[in-house]
Amino acid sequence: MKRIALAVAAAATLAVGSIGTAHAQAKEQFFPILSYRVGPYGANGQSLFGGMIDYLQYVNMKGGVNGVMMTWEECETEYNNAKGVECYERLKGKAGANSAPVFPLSTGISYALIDKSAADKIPLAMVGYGRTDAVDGSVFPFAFTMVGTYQMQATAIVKYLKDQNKGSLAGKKIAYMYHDSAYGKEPIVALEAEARVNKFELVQIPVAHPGNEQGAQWLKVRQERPDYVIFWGWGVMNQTALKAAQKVGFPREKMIGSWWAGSEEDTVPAGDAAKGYMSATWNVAGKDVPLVADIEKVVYGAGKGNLSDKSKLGSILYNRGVSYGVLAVEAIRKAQEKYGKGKTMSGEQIAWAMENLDLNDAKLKALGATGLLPPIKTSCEDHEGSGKIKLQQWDGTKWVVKTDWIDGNRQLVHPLFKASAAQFAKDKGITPRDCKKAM
Amino acid sequence: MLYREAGQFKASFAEDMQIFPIRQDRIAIGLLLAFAFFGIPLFASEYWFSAILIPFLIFALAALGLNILTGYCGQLSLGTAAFMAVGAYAAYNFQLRVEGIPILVSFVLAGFTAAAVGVLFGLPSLRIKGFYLAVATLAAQFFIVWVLTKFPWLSNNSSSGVISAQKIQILGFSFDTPVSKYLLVLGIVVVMALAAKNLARSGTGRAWMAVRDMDVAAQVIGIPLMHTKLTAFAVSSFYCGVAGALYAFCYLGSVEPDGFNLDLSFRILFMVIIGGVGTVLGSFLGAAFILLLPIFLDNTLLPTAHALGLPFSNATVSHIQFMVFGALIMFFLIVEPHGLARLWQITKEKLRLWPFPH
Amino acid sequence: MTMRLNELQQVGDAVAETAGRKIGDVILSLEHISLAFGGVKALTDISFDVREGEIRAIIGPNGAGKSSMLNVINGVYHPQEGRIVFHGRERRAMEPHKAARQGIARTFQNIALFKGMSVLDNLMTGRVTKMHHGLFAHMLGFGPGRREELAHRQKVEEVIDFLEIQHIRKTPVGRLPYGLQKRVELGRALAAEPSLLLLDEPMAGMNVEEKEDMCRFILDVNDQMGTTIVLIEHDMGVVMDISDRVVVLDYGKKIGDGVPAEVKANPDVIKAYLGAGH
Amino acid sequence: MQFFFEALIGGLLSGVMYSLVALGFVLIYKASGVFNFAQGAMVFFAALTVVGFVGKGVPLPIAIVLAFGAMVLLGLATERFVLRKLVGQPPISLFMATIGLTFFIEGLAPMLWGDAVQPIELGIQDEPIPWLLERFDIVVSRFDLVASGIAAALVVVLAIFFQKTRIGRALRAVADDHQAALSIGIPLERIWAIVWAVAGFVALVAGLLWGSRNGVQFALTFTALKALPVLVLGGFDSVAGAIVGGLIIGASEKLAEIYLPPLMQAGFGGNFGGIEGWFPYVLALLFLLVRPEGLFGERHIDRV
Repeated sequence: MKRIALAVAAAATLAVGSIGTAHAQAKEQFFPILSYRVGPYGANGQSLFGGMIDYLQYVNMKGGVNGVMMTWEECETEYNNAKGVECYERLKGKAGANSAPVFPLSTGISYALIDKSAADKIPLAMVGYGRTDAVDGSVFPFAFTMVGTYQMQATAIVKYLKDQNKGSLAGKKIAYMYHDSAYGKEPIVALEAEARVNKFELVQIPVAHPGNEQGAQWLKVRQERPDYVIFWGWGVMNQTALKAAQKVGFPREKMIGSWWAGSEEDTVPAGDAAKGYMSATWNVAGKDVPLVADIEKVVYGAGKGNLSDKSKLGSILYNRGVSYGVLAVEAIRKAQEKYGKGKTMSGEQIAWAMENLDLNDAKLKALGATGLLPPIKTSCEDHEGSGKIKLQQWDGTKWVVKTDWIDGNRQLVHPLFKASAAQFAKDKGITPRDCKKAM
Repeated sequence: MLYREAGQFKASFAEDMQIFPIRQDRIAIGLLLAFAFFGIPLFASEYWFSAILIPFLIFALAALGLNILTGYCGQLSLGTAAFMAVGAYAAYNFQLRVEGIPILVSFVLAGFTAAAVGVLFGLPSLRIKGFYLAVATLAAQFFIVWVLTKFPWLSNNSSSGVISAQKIQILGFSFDTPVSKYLLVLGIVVVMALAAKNLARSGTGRAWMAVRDMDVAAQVIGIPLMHTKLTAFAVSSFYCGVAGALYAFCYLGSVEPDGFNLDLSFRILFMVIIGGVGTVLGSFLGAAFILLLPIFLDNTLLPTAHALGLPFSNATVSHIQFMVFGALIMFFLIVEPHGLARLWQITKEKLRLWPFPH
Repeated sequence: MTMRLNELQQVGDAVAETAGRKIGDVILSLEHISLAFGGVKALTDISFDVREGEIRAIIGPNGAGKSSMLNVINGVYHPQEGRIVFHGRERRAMEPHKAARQGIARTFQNIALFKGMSVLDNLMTGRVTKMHHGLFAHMLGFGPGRREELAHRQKVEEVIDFLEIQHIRKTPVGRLPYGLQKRVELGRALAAEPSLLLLDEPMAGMNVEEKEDMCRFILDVNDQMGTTIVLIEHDMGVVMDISDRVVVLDYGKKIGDGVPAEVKANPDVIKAYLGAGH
Repeated sequence: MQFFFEALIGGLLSGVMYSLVALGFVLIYKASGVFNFAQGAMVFFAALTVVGFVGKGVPLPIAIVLAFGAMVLLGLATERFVLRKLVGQPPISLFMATIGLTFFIEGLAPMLWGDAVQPIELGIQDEPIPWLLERFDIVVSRFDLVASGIAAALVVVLAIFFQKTRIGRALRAVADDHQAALSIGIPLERIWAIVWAVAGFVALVAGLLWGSRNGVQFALTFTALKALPVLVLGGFDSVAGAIVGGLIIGASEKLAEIYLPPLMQAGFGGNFGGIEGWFPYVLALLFLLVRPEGLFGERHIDRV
């Protein structure tokens, strides 16, 4: 038995030793994919990464980006920060200098990778999560909080509620129920500011991780009797909340979730309790998005699909995964336009492209991605590039889009980012870039 | 024939009581240290430093901390990660709030802060034992993480509750490359491991082990239970606290309270069980094993499965990882409760006799 | 360092000089001790004393309360009533480790060695009441903490020599046969250089040869070191041979006290033993 | 006041759900002295197996029977390959072994049945009972009531099983003294196998109820963490303790979550919600200091 142990140890050393060698070859763009497919959030990961990888496969089957093929390798993080860092370091070694953007897909891992990715000059794409003050590109040249931040999302939801109430929320009571972590805490500043401006009362109700028991929180809702509940849940917390809302008889129509609390994974397990529940999103569900339909035809038609459970195709999170793929590939395409078509791009070149991305409606339409992403135009000052959401409602069987794009409150939110980024720069001794000189 | 203690006669008790009584061991340790300090930096890649060596040393330190409490003193704790969190946040706040405080002093103070908290949560150990105590340490795990989440002052009012560790500078030299961070961590860990080894073979260590093996008898021969258990809690938490500070400053760079969750506590417990309960060496072996096993499985299972044409996905690999971890824990508890360290010792004993087995 | 060793040597010599069978004054007296566990009475109104330098035996049938008596003496159990006077100081409730510091050492009926540690470490643990350096001195691995350790090693080696267990010094006690474990346990108690030694059935489960060895050690300890011994033993022959005075307990009550001959002739004692099937 | 009662009732009812999980721990502890940390993972495994079979087109009742079979197999395997080999080891080793078992099951279950979050429909709506709502403005969920009913029935069945059947009496004998039980000819191994099967059944019931409440998913394993303070409070070896402990924990944590944060806010400022995560543990800890053996547990005196 001792021999076995020694043999295992020796083999482990060999196996570990073999990695860390440069992998990128000509005409290939390597995606380090930090995925989570097991553990408490594994179900969400299956759809998200399925969508992202299917899109990369789709691009390859269509001839790549000007002939450059997308390659990728997954590393399971289990949504754990330390494992995320190990995965990043491991895959970074394989990517060499030619890494496609890294999507850390967890706020915790994002934070842990901010410094590292900047040092490695690998763009960090935190799309719909992550360190929100990275919107300020002068301090965070390699971190991209793209499409939307939690603060913008929260203010957009407030705007929607305001519109529902003929333009005034004065005297209303809004409960903010949130996962008690960085994810749930970020929007508080923005919501508090909105409450002051719009004169509504904000009641904060934190839910301790993992959130599989919310009796007390919903009793509190019953006690406070708010007009609306803005809901920032994740994983099991979402289904539990829907069931608990039903239990205390809170109307689901007045409960609005964040974009991480609005997928089939959240509503289906809650059964009837989910009917009428609203949530924010930046991508629609369904296979009627031309691109998704085409992926099903091309990729799954050839038996190269990534999903083990094909019924997830066209789900909210699957389509969101596709939108990640679109963002990354379009950044690579943009970089090639500037630095040479048909070449493998470096992390730095892709970072430039991500900072100068311009995906307008026409472009999205050409890609067949209408509805998958809001129009995005990024710059050095604004890595977010959009900050728009749509609201959708669960009709008992599927998500139905209820609104057009709603803008977040940029005037309110972006100065907060600026201040926070400046503080970060001061703490870390970073001299911010001059965005006027950055192209 | 090389590993032979024959002919090494001990002329005094002092010689018999050295930290490594066998000459070959002393040489081996010396060589290993020299290699770690001078050899590894010459050829290891960044991946090795950032993803393997630094976390290995930090986890080994935390495992050592837990081993002092659980392995030496027999008090099972499931709250290791929380004490690491105390260390991480304490070091951050000392750096932030005390003007010009040297980083190493911050680390030491972080250790003391963790020790104080450890003693507080160790108080119940005076009345309760075994898994009752284990459940009690879960109180520490959940309560401490909650406090760190709820008092914004502790994370300098950061809106997300995440703290970003300050830069490390010692005597004007910046530790910002992986190699330099590795050397810093290595230095601290070596010093603390030697101190732990010294403790283990001194009166303090004997008192811990006496309490572990039979607490009533220990008391009867004059070992004060309260003092001994609380010392174990303090020293253990000190080690975990420093490990937590290093975890934040030299490994992840930024941490949030949720990162120090029960899973991390379990991981460290597994390192102790697999490495060897009640040995300093075991903490290192266990940390290496727990850290390398998933990487090893990642790198071997998928290619093997593909070669055999099995429908393996990454998820399957992770599921298998869970199962292998679980199975190994049970395996070690059944077959070799003293873990890898004991296997190593058996190997050494065999080596002493080699090539004449009898 | 050398000086310290010399000092120790001198102490040892002094002990040897005062040795010799000389029974002194009362050093321990127990007065009206009663002990109960949640309504069940273990000891009822027991009084007796122990004189310096004597071997005092406690006998009685199973369940008579003998071990409880020892546990009361060294503070493991706290009697509800009665007083204990040791070396002129009265106490009622005391933590066992403080009793140890006053010079009371003991062995247990079911061996209570530290199984995970070597013989040497078990004996070194016995020195705990005599060692004064703390955590920080221990951490260093050199300096005063280490010097203290060496001095005490010297003392422990004397005990090892005395008990003739040199060959098993580094063996983990869990691997030793029963008889040797008993001997090591005696060694651990001796290492504390106690003024009062409590032995709970030191010869239980031993064969004749081992018993003889153990008797010899007990007598030597008493004789050469002048240690006062309180002893529980089932083997009547041994008890009558080696003890100076005997206390007899039955159902938690004292039924006899005196020199062996007296006790043997005590009708209550005879009844208790015959009744218990002996 | 009406609100206080509502909170209290809500707390007591969710406490019943904790008791259900705690019951599994107690059974195994009583009969074998093993503190089975894997009970939460067993809940997960049981529920996932049910939905797994349902997903393959098996009708729910049959799926439940099949899942019960799987739980028995799992229990037997655990007993045969793990616990039997650890007989005589210190209890803490056995405890750590069950932590290993937890990880094993957490890998095995999704590997067999997939990671997806899935609903179980038992056909009981988790909605307020209209009559109570209209009459007293008190929200009491129908589902919670049914769940408590099931839990109560389960306890009664277990009590009868323990008191009246031959196997039950043998079980109690084993719990009292392993050696003695062996010496009068009770086959320990068979008894343990039965206990694991019964604990598996309890896990299955808990899994069905929790699963239909929150969806069947990995987070079901966390139910174990809710059950631990219940055990500490009630005593590891008392069925009654598991029930009463569950009720106390359930009610007190809800009341604490509602009434404590405003007080703390007044004291320190800031937002102090989310104390539910640790409150049961701290409560249990404080309780331990006063009564280390739990409410109904047996007191052990150290013998020297």
